[in-house]
Amino acid sequence: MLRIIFLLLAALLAFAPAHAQDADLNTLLETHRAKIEKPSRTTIGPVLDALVASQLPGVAVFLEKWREKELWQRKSDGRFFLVEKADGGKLMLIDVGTGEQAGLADKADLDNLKPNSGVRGVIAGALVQFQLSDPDPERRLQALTALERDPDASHLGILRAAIDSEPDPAIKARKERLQRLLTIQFGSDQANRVAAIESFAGDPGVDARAALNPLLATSIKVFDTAPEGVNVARLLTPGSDIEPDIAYQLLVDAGKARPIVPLADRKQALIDNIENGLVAGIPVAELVTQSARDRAYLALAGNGTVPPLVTKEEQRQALADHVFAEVYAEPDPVLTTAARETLASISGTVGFYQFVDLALDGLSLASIYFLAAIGLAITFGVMGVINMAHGEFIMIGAYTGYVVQQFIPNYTVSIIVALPLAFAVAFLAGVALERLVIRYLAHRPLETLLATFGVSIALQQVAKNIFGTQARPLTSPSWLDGAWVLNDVVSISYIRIAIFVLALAFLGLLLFVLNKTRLGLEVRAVTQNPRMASSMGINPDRINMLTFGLGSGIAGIAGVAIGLFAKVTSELGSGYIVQSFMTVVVGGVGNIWGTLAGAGMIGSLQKLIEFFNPSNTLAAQTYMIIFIIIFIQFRPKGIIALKGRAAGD
Amino acid sequence: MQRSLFARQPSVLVFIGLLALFTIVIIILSEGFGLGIVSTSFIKILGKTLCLCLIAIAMDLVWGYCGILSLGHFAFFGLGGYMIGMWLMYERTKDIVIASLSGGELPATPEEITEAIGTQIFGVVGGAEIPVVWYFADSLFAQLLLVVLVPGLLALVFGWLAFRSRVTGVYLSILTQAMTLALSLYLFQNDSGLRGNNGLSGLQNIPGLTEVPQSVVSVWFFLASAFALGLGYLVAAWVVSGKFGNVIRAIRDDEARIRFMGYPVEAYKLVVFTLTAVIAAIAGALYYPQAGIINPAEIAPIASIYLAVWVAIGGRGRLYGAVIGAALVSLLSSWFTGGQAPSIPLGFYTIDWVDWWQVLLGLGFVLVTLFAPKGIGGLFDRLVRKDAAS
Amino acid sequence: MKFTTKLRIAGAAALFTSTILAHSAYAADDTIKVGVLHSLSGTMAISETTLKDTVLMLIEQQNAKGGVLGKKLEAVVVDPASDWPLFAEKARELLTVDKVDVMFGCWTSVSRKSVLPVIEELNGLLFYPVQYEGEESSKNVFYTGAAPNQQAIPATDYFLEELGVEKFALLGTDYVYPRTTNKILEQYLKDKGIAAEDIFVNYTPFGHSDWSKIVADVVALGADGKKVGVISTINGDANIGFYKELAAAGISADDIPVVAFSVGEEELSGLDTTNLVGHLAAWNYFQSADVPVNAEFIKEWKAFAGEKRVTNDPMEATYIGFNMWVQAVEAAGTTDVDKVTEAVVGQKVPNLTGTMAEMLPNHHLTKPVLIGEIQADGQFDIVSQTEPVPGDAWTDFLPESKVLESDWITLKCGMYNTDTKTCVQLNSNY
Amino acid sequence: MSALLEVTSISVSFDGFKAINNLSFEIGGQELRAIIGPNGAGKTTFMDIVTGKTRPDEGRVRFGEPQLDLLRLSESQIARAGVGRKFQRPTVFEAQSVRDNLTMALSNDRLPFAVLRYKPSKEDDGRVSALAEEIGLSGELDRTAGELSHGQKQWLEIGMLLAQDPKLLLVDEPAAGMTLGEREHTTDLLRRAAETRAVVVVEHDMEFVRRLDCKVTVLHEGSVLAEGTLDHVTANSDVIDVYLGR
Repeated sequence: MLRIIFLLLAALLAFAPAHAQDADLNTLLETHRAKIEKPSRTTIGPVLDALVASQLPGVAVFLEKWREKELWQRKSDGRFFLVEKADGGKLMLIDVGTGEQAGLADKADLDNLKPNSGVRGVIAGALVQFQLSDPDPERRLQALTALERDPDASHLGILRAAIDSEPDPAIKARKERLQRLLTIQFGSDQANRVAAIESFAGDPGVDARAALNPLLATSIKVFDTAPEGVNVARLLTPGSDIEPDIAYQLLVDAGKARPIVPLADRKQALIDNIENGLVAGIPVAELVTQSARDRAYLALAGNGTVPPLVTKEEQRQALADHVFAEVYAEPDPVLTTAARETLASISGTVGFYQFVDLALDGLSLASIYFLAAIGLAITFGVMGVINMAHGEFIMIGAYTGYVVQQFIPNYTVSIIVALPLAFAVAFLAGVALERLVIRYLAHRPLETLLATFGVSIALQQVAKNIFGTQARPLTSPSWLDGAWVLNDVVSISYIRIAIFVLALAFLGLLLFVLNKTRLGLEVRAVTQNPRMASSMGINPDRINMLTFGLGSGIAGIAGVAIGLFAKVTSELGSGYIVQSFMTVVVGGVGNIWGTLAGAGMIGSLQKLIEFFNPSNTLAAQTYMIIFIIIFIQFRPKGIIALKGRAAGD
Repeated sequence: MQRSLFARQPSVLVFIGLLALFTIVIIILSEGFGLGIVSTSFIKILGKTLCLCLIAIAMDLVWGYCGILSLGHFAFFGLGGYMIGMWLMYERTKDIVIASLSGGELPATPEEITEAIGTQIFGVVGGAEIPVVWYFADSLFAQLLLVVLVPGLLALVFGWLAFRSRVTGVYLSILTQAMTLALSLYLFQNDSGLRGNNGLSGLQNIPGLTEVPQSVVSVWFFLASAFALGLGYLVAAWVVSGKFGNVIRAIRDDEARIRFMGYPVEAYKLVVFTLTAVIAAIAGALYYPQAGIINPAEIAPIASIYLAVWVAIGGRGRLYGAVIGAALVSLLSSWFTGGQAPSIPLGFYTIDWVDWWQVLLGLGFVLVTLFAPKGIGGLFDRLVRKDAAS
Repeated sequence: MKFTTKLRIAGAAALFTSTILAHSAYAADDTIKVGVLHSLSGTMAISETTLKDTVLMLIEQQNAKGGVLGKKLEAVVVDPASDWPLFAEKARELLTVDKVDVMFGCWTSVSRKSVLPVIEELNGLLFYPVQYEGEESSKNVFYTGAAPNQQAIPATDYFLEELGVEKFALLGTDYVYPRTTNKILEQYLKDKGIAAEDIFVNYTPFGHSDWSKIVADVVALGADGKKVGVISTINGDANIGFYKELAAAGISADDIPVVAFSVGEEELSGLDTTNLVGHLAAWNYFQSADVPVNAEFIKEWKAFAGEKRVTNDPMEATYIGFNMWVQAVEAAGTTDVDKVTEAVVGQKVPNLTGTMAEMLPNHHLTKPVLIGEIQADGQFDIVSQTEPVPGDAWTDFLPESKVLESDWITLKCGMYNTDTKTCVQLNSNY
Repeated sequence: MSALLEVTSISVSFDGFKAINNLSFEIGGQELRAIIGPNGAGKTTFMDIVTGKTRPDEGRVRFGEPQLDLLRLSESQIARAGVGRKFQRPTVFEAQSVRDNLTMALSNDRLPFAVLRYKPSKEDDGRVSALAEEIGLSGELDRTAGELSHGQKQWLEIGMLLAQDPKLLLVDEPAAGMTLGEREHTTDLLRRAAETRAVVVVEHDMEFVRRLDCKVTVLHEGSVLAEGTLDHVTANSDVIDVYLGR
């Protein structure tokens, strides 16, 4: 019925827009005032129907403003207005019906009406008919989005009517796709619907599955004989397809079998039948085991005071006497078959894309681990030094980014400034640490570990004292907002892509520095044989200092990257330190490719485990670490180990 | 040339004597004893500190003597706590449940009791079933055995894997750290059956002794901790003073050399690792009933790093060094977090110790490693030697 | 062995003992001592430091008004350092050494469970200001934060009725509050006719930062054509990564609304909210509540802590708890814990959202439930506000808790089984 | 007499570099043998293989009577079977006393639990004194090993090897860094040791080898180039080529 009205309305809109009406919108609103003041998704429908049906000129504008939380109400008389900013902090009232100015008012005299998002969704649904053929493409898109979110059978006709006149090809394609989706759900013609269903074969869109899946909704039903006249998905055998207990409960619910007396009821029955400290002649004190209680209950049942128990045999017989089947809610088998086949083809596509998405996630995580660990790998590999304060260098980088954003409000510029600055700050911090502490602990790697741990807790607390304990915002420029979307399954945020690119850049840069520059040559010389290197005129102290600064500087840059996609707190670094160690150790020490391999393995493996155990990320991390411990058994020197005697102990 | 342990390790007698004196003095001054000069909360702090000293001795044995920088001994400490905690919690709850069910009209069946215990213990964390790992929880004897067995077995298996593949030095440290992280992450899960993040709580209430005031219970545990520490010190001193001690120090100094002398280095490491894990577990089993709660955060890798730092500050390779380090750092932490340290106003800025003590602690670690590589124990040795010379 | 060494050790021991003696000897009578048991270092410092500041501000204000019972209030601040056993140790110290008359403190459930046995043994008094999972009632604790029926259940109702959500993703950090809340919600949703397969549950570790996979999983839930909503019990700064990923994935609140129980003004100040506009939070208080008493409170807070600071729900709970305690002490005319605990029940103080909070016999408050939509400026638009709801210590949506009742006035029991008509235990469960 | 150590066609390579190439070698029960060869000839790798530090890619290593397959044993098992090894750098345990160093080396049960229960017996004390006598460190027994001079450390190490009572002794450059007098002492020690066991000395120093006066094996590029008396091998033209360069 409603649908027909809407169709009529749509026709009216198409052929005779803007009927002149005598009634005033304000009057109409007045009659619905209570519901407009405190709207709810469940009660607003009739109000909207009335507004739309009134065909008054201001309705579309009113609905739009209402949805955008720009509707105001005068406290004194409850009248609704739109407003504009006026001089002196006052608001200029605008009449909703005529669009004319209606005097100034104080903000305190007005209430801003803010419908919740559920109501806004319903309003958007009501707006569809006004907007679907609006000259402004922005409005048309809004209407389509509203339709996609909450489609209604009544919309199908309006939508079909709005396709041909659509000038924009992209919007037209979207309208057509939506039309097919609505046809699947609300279409009346079997052939049309089947065609629409089949047109989505291999389409990974969530909306396509969302339209198809409801067709295949089933419920389990009980039949006395083989089911007829219903669309059966499959027959169920108790014991293999369905738990016997559940099946029996279905029978009980259908009134086809006697209910089983639950344990609690049996206990209550015993309590109710206590007489002089005896239950059916058994002293209460003896009822300390379940079997004793069962005996007492059976005795009571024998007297007929309580309902007898259902025996296993009786249950078995009841199950054997009935047929259980999964039945489609959709009666038409042609539709369900088409939907099932289309979904099967979709699930293949989706499976492939899910794998792609997982690979992207793994790659992204790997690049983050790589960035976090590579600085550590350099210092560890070249100097054999375990720097527990590495995480705090990451933190320093992130806070540098935050501080820069306090001075440079433009996010793009601030990131461009922050990256080299974070490198510089962390570089200096690293050099300071090397000069002041690590140099004096040469050849005592375990003690370096402890000293740098001391530095780590001191730095963390200092950061807390300076920046406070709250997380600080580090905001990415708006061009990094959002995600690269291939389809509804595969997408990855631009930030992650940027981090990936950054990681690649650093890989390239480091390879260049280590393999093509004088510094790299000297670093490699010091790594392989410090005594020989120093006899050749290389100053190992200088090299160590520079290497340590380089490693720390990269950690600083990693800090900016991590801060952009996660959070900036004083504990930011400590969350990555153990992971970074494992990346370095798994990959193999003293080798950039090794770190890359380690990060790649840990990142992708973690995602893989998460994939198999989606409801428990914590377990995934545990298994990951156990895997690493076992992996080290087989490759104690990591994936890519330095070979030969030099690598020996 | 057979000399007694005390002749070989003169510090043992001094240590045991001082410990006994300290224990007796504290007990006499305690609230539980009647004098009430030392508060129950301070007795508990002291008792816990003694347990920390015991695990520090284990750490010194494995790191200071055998050269294995394990960043995982708090995992064994925590496991010990969990094992005893299960019994404490189960029995306490059982008492409550039985008392509560006895008010019912029918006497409770064993199933009902078990079910009620399950709801009571796990209801808090969204469960009701008693997990399999609690199988022995109602037997004190079994759980005491598990205090030793579970951490011992974990150490044995982990150590066997790690030592067999010749993982040494910092690699081993990182691997032990990974083990600790894995264990704490595992326990953080609710599905671990040990109440996830909530851990086991109310452990200070000893089942069957609910009428005994905490002031007395705390003294008992203090005494037990002191006894365990004394015993642990004795065992450790015995282990390190003989040929075995020479061999493990040789392993620390030159692993390859001692291997070519025919010593199965891996077996020695395994023995030391497992032995110290067991000592750590016993320390934990005494610690957590005094702390009252154990949860996975206790096992987090950072705790084990702190342990290494205590030993480093106290002085590696000296058993009393470990004790000094653990006692000093943990008592200092306790003092600083207690809010009693006065703030220092500088006019333009007020130094609040709550904000700055960790900075101080961290820098303290750095200074000790830089300027006193042998720790406080090393300074101590120097003093003693000077005395001897004069 | 050298004699001098022994002397040195003995000297050190003596020095040590003397400090203990000095310490335990001091106790003043002219002030009322208020213990503040909030972590100032470690992971929880992020949230708890604010509450310490709140208590200090309230004490300062109260002292300016002349104190309580003619005595000045004196704050004893300790730092349990986010270390749960340390909470028990510090609580014992506060009660026995510093001899405080009341404590304000704890944030996480585990810290509360750590403290419970100590304050019950020593008959202390604690005001706990954070929303929690319920299933507890202690004689010595007043719970001024929300119980699940004052936050989670109304928010779920809002999802069901106002937003028409048909499929639920319950995302939480893996600890007791999300676990218990989700267990209650699962049962509640099933009672409301939501099928088990339409409830997706995921737990992540504390401080989790890699959310891409989970966000993708949530999006995929929409594949069977039902409207999906997320109920988030994600804790602390893990939220930041989650919301950033949500924003990046372009999930608008109109597609998949997210309602959070642990995200307030404080957490939002750590990120840019322009892409999160419209997502929801359920609390009993928002800074944006437009009532004079709140405006006054915000003004005082900014003057005390700094212009950039925001207020949040646990601060309001602290405010209510503090005022209730002051009123109760004045009503009882003493700081004696037994008398004060009796006097607190039934106290009414104005909350900051324009209604009154009343302490119930089960030591929980009546609180209105507010639902707010995130705005671009990091504040919340209040889209729904209920009448004050009485807090329920034991949820009615789990069979084993349904039969339990807490009433410290008439039943004098926090865990009373209405089936067997017995008090299960006088102490709380920890 | 069958050989004590029988190495049959072993090969090993590192990163494609053949350190040992199809090497076969034999030594009898009581024999002193010197192995010489230029740098990279595979001398150290050969010792690594025999002592179990390095696994060869192919080949067999048999030792003792009944024959043991050394390739199946770990380093410590090989050492316990009777192969002693002295490293190039003197490696004694500097933090421990000379007595402790020697006691550790005594051929007692080396498994952890036995060592834990170990109590020094009269016999062992006697052995330690005798060994100290032999290596000329009687007066230094209670000094810390780190305080000894370089030569003394070398002797202590040899003493420790003798204490192990090995059937085969592998000695890597024992004379490096020694004074003339010390060298003579060392030569005596080795020759005396070879009276009761097999001793293999790897040495650069021709003078020292000459003084040992024993059969010499020359290694080159991982295989045996020549074998015989020193005079015999130094007369060999291949050896001259290798040593003087081509």
